[in-house]
Amino acid sequence: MPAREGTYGLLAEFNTPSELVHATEQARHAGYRRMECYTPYPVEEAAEALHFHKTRVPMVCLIGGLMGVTTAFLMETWINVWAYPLNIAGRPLFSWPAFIIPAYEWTILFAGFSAALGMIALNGLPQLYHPVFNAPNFRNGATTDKFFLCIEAVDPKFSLAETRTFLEQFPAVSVVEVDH
Amino acid sequence: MATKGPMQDPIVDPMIDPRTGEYAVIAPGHNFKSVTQKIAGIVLTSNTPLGWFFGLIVGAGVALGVVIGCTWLFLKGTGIWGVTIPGAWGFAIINFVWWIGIGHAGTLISAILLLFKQTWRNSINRFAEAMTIFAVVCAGTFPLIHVGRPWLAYWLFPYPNTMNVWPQFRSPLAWDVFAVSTYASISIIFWYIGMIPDFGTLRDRATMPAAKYFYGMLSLGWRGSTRHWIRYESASLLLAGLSTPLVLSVHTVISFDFAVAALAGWHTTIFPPYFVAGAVYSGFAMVLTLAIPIRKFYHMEDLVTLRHLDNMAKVMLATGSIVAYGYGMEVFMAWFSASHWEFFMMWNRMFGPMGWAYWILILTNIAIPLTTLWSRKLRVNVTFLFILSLIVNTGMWFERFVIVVTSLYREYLPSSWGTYRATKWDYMIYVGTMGLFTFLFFLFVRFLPMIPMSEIRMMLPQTKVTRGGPDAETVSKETV
Amino acid sequence: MAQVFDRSSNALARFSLVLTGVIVIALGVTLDQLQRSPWVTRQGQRPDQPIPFSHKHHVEGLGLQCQYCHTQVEKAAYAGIPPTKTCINCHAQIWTNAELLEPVRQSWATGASIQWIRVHDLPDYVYFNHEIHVNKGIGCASCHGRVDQMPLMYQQNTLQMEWCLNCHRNPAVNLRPTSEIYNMAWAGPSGDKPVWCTSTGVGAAGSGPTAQNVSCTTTNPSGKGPEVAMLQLNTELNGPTSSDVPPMGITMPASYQKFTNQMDLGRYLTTQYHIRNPEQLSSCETCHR
Amino acid sequence: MMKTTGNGTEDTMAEMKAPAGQPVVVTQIAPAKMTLAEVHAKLDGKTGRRFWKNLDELAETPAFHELMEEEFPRQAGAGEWVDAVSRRGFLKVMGASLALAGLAGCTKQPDEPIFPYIKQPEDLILGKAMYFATAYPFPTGAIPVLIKSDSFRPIKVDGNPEHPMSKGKSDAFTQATLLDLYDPDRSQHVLHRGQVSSWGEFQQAFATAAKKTSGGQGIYFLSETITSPSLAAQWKQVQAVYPQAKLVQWEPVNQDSSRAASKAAFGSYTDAQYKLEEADVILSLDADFLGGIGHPGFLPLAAGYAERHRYEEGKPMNRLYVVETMPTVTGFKAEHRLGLKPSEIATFALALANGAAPQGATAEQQKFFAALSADLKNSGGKCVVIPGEQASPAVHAAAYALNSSLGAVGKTVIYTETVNPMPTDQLAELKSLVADMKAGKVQWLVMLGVNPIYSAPWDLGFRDAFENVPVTVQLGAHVDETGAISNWHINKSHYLESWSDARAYDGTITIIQPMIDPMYQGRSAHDMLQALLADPQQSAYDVVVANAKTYIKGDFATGWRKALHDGWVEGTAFTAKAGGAGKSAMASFPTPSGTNGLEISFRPDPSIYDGRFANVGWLQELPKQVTSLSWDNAAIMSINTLADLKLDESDPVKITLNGREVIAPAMMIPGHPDGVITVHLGFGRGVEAGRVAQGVGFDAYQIRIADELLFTSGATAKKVPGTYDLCITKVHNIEHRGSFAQHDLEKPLSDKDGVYSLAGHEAEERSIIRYATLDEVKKNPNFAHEGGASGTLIDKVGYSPQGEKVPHDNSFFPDNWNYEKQDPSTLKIQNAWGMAIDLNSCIGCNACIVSCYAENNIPVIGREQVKVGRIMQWLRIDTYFEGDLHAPKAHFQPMACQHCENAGCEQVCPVGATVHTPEGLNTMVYNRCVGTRYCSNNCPYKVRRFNFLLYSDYDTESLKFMRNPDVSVRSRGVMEKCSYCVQRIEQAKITADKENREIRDGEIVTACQQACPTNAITFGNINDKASKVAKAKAEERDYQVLADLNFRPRTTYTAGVINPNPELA
Repeated sequence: MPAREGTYGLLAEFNTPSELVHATEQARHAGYRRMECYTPYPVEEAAEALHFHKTRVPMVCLIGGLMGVTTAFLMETWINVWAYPLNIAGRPLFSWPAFIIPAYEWTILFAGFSAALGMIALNGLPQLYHPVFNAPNFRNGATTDKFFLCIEAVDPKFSLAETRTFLEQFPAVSVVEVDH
Repeated sequence: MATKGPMQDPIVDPMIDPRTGEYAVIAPGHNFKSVTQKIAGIVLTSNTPLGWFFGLIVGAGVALGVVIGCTWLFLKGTGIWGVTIPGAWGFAIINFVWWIGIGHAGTLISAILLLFKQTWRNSINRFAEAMTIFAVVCAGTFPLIHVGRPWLAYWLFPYPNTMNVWPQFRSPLAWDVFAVSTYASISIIFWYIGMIPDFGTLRDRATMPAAKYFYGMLSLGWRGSTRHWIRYESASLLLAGLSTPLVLSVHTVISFDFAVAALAGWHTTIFPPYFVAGAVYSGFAMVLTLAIPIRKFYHMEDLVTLRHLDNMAKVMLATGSIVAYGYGMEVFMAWFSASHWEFFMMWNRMFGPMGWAYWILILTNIAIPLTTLWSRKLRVNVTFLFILSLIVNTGMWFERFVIVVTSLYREYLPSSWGTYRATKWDYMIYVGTMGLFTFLFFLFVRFLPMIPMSEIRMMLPQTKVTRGGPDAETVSKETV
Repeated sequence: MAQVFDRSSNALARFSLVLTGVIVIALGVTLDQLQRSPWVTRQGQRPDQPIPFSHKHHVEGLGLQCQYCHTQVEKAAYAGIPPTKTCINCHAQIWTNAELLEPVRQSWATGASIQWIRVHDLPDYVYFNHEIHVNKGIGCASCHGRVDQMPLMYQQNTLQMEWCLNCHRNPAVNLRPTSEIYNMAWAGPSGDKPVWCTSTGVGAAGSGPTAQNVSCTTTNPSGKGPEVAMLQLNTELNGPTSSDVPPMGITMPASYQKFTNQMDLGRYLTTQYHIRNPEQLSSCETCHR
Repeated sequence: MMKTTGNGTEDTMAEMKAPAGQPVVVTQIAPAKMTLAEVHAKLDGKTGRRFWKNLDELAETPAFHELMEEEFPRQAGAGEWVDAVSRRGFLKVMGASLALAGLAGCTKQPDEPIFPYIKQPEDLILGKAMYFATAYPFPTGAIPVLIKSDSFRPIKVDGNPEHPMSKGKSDAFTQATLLDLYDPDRSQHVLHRGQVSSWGEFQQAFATAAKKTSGGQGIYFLSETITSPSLAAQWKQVQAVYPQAKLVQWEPVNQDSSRAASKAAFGSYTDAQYKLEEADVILSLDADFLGGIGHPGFLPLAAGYAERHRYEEGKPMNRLYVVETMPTVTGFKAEHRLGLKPSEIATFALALANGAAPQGATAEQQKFFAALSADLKNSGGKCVVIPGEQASPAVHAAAYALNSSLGAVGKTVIYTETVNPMPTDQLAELKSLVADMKAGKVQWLVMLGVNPIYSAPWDLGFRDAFENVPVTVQLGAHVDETGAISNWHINKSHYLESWSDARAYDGTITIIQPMIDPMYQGRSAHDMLQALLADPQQSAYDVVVANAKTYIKGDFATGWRKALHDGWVEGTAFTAKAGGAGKSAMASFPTPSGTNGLEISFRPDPSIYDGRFANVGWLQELPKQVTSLSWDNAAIMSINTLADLKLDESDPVKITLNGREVIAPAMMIPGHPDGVITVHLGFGRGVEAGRVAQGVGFDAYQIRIADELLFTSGATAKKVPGTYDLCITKVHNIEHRGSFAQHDLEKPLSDKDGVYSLAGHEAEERSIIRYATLDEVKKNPNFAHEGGASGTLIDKVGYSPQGEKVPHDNSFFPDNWNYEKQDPSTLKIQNAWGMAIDLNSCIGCNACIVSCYAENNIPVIGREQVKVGRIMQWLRIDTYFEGDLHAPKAHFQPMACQHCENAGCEQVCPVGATVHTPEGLNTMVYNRCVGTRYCSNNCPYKVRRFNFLLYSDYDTESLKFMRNPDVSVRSRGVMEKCSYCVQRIEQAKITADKENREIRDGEIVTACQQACPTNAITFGNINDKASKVAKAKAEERDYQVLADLNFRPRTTYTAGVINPNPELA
């Protein structure tokens, strides 16, 4: 990833979730799109304010699960019927009732991994370095008790001065410029 | 919170929510900062309590039993145990089933209760999950070492090989491999995913550079972005949804180890539900066994409250009753089936040379808990619950003992009846896994956040979002 | 409160994730290949033998028959290594002073065995039976390779279970007329070099050895009288096989069938030699007891 | 802690010298012990070399061994603690760490060298077994055998099928002589005063000394019973040169009773031969003629008995009565068995001969007596009375008289000259030898294969007399109790290493030829005698050939070759002596007087005989007939006696007799008469006897006196503190009496006193054992599948007790596995292997088990392992006691893998290590097994065996020679089980395939089938309707054990039919 220079965005700190949600809604109203909230726990109202509703995690999970059941069942069938057909206790080669159980387990295994890894991937993690960490107050509060709104510089409407003014109209604890 | 207070004068107890009459799931007066400090402090303190070192060393010392026992086992063979023909399975399988069963409570708390939106689970789910993982580690040891040639145990996995031979998928043991490995993997993933935001908190609160890097890497750069949170919540819910059928299937598959066999006393359709109920029963007993001393030791009575203990005791009462029904059904079916095999098996289980084990089982698993747990006073009596949890754990171990041993040692051909006597190696390895469990658990409470901070924060009244202005936040969110 | 990690750590973290994945896959592939590699199977390795015996010289050069030395290949479960006596038969007269042959003379004089290193070494739990393979139409070269072109003996094939199963599941691929067992250069029938076979009637009623069941020839029997090949015969390379001991009491049957590819011939011989079916041949007890 | 530290050997010697009359503890279960503290004390203050020297010395003391065994219980024998720190142990540690590193799966095989022959022997095809005839000389007559030889190593001993006497059958002892040959503890050198010497030196010393005597004065030979005509001839030659030399024969278990009785009755020593195939009624007077070759003529007697006991419609069945003390397999095969004290047996026999009811008999005995007399008389001479060799002479005399008066002589009994060419009264001779020794007349005592220090009656004082003899020589297979204190010890060659000849039961001379070069240059009795003759260098071969010229008729070269090939010499069988014997001889033997106190009956052990097989692990481990004891002997008594003595099973009991004591573990056996204790001889051996024999059981010889070799009275028995965990391979009957049986819902009053065997009761409840009486089977030939007959409480346990096929529509997979596939080219239906076992013919003699040991490389695992239930035998004989344990019936059932078509074991194996072959074998693939043991759990027959520890001996060189090269030696952690001798099946298939033919019926013979003296086991292709096994399975009486589980076993059992006397019903 090419290192970018300059301003990443403006970071406003709030004390309560309500203030954050309010600010976000207003920013959205004002036409800002490229922005993000940072909270110490999931604040659904913030997501609503950002108009972020759909995630693709369930779809990834479903695909994973289907892959799991198919892989396991086909593997079992192939092994028992074609790879090395053996007479086991007089049972049929294609003993599908018995094959269900490993297939069931692998459905869950694959789906679970897909959900977890899919979430991480969709979130773009791991991302150990992130511009918002450059804000002196971010790490102190974002994972503990403070609520942040960041309007990013890539937003077409973004202008350092105007946006700062816009943010300062809310009772923000601080508004900080964050560099890349 | 002293245990005396609520018993004598529940009305004035500040922990009791006056609206519901129930104990609160979180003590009043906490805010985001205080819960974070309290929980993260345990991990990030440079002042490790001496008791922790003591516990860790005791755990490690006892865990040495596994090391010594397994070394000797690998050198000599399974013959150092008490297993024989006809009793070809003994402690190893009993312990395996017991540990796996214990693990079930963790998943149940974190997954099923999440689906049922039981928010009281939030303060206990992390260490219940940890308990699951460590129990699965202990359990997973046994099938591995219990085979005659452990160095070939990888043959149970389907991998391409020059022999062109594969596992045999009609065997419940092959199913076990899939079930237990899936269970372990999903539990670890679920556990880790749950900890990512907390790792972020720890990273940000740590002062030692090493801790910063350590938790920083584990957090994957978590920054609490709302879009992340939404995906995260979605994944958590999905994992919970997947874990629920998984946890039910795992003990069902374990019960197939017995139910699929042709042995009277094993070959029964009631095993799957009754195994799952038993697993949850013993699992909650183990959570109590762990939670009671830990909340005391780390002064977390206001996060793990009597409400939690009471609820867990209720779950035990419910699952214990299911188990009791299972025992009753076994006896009934032995008579109703009119099968000589079943009849003899049941008779022998009760009155044969190993009848003592059956009666211990009935006493510890049914008689004591199911009579006492009806009383709310006893349910919130911490000392009593602790002792009871130990009794139930013993009882559930005996349940597996009765199933494995008393069905095997006198079965179809009277000429090959035998007996089962465990050896010192059996005991050493069994006790050793308890040490291993303790050891891992002590590591866990010291280095990982044992209560999920982000989820606790969600239970605080401050989370209420009021639209249209910042002033309305004094209205508290409902606290269940 | 500043960044914990450097800017580069993002790339590093992702790279290490990818690397871990690659390593896991690579490890799997390596292990999979390792178990099939000559390091494990010893394919192509020429162990240090007490005498650098050359099959090439003795077979290709001198034209010795396989069975001159390996006398019991058709009769016993083990192929067998010739006794010192066999060497001395000739080397009492020729190369009597060769330094290379000192171990032979030593053995003959002292009565101590020549200690060869086993080249084709199956695990002890594999009960391979040599005689049945030779008697049922598996040629030497099918398993041992072109021994006649090996100056020093080595193992041609993996001798692993999957290799055994390949043939046991589909024996027709490797079956040849018993007359061609010792023919190192046998390449199977083709359009250019067809093979004619006929049932001799000996084994039809379920009696009489496999070796006399079928009579095959590489020259067109309609042209001239067929040359019937017998089991212990000709070592002349690439040439048509001929019989110096015609089978006793076998009348020449009339109808010959022409084969121009190996699979047809294999299927014909499978029936004629009463080769057991793949289900039986790949059943565990065939090789493991 | 009974005694403090001390040197055990010295103590014992001192005690033996103590005056009689004072009770002396001779044998204890727990002798001197040492404590760890004492070890520390002994080593205290010693450092460096002195420490190690002291440790070495200490390590030699028996007390230290005791301690080590206590502290590390499995030090002795094959067990888990063996050599943990030895080289082998170290290698195992290394191996295990490699395994842990996960390398074991892809480690490379080490380079394997090939050692070709210099000159390959003619006829030898490596890997093809060769067979040679020879014979196993046993005191009661030689057993003709056929040896399977792999590259000239004997690997299996079986009966010689061409021999007219044995017809290819064999027994447990003969089978086990193979392990005896390869016994690593065999003596390997000639020893002179404990130093390694040579045969030449001995020969010279002996010959020189002999020449100095006047006509051999002072030279005494003490030999085991001689059955070799050549040895007898050789002795004649010795006597010609040295007329004063003496030969004494002595066996601790001998035939003196029949010798004395026959001398009195016939005027000369006489052997009896019985033709049981002619007899309708058989009476055994304490004769265990179905137990093993301890009874002369076991093989033909068992075959004859079984032939007439086999039920076929229209064929009259025989009826067996047995009067005996110790319950034996013969007793339990009998339709009617009467348990009597040894003293009462003589009274009973004499009464029977005299036709008058015995004095003081109980009503039950009277009834038995009356019915038996009537039955014998009514048989019209088609009856026989067989006296036991361990019964008193009076019993023999009575039997002679009875056989004559019943008209059996000539029909079912013939009297012949003795198998022993020089029959003697062995006890009398031994007494005179001891007298001569005490008197100093004996200069050279040359003992040929005997161990009198161990086995001579203690009251003779043999040991003291031994000290009086200037030169003692022992020819022995082990440096045993006698060899250790003899001046010379000559290592004896095994019969499989030496030339000789011997007479079988019927008198046929059988040539003994060596199968292998003597492994330790051992010598035989022929060499010993030859040392005195003019040509001492003449080999045993020359001796035998020279003597063979006297009995091989016609051209000698041809006759000799034929004799060697066939294994026997035609026309050498005995002919009958004329006439029988009257009652007069009966008078010459006093009836044993009424007894006071307990009687003690001394018996050769059913597994190790008189102690000669004590170091043969197969036999030590073999569960003994009836008792299922392994690695132990016991004071065996009845349930009442046990109660009278206030004992529990496994309690140590002190038996006091004539001032001497032994401490023995008590054991109850159903059907044992009250007031008598049976003890088995041959146990309680010291370290000299070898690694297997050492310390097993108690030594009953210690209380056996010369005048009462067979039984004695006046003993007292008392419980002593402690407990002794008897090693028994099945449930203890005493612990598993019928408390459950009392609660049987369908027969509520059948077991009022709780004295039924629970196991036996359940065996019938579960239709495991099915049988009927002759009357019942006539009424309902299908009794095994329809309820009603005795012992067939079917239709009770489950849903398809007959094992019928599940109806097509009721099955989940009806057309799944077809075992009747047709070969498309030949239209021949495939093979399907199956086995049928005739429970009527099975006599529980254990021959099959030992045969299986040898064929399938089954390891011996030692007492501790057997005791906890890990015995490795693939085949076992299940014994069930039916009814009141005071006088029960018993049923024997050989049980091995049933090769179920719907095998539970296969279904649960996670790695597919046990699978079904197309021909219906349940195959165990050892190299695939990871050892989950699930298969064993799911096997209702519990026939799977697991290598819990490393049981197979990979280290002992001599045992490697013995192994069957066609069967894998199983390592630890691997399941194993009966394979239907798949190596033999595959061999037969390859042979047949090579010849392009089908396998013939009877071409495949399993090892158990081959050994079975009664042809109880049939094996073959069940798809071939003409095969014997298919016919056996087609019988109505054929049934599956546990049929209702629908496992569809390929082994089925033919339900027994008994022929009880209606008067005794």
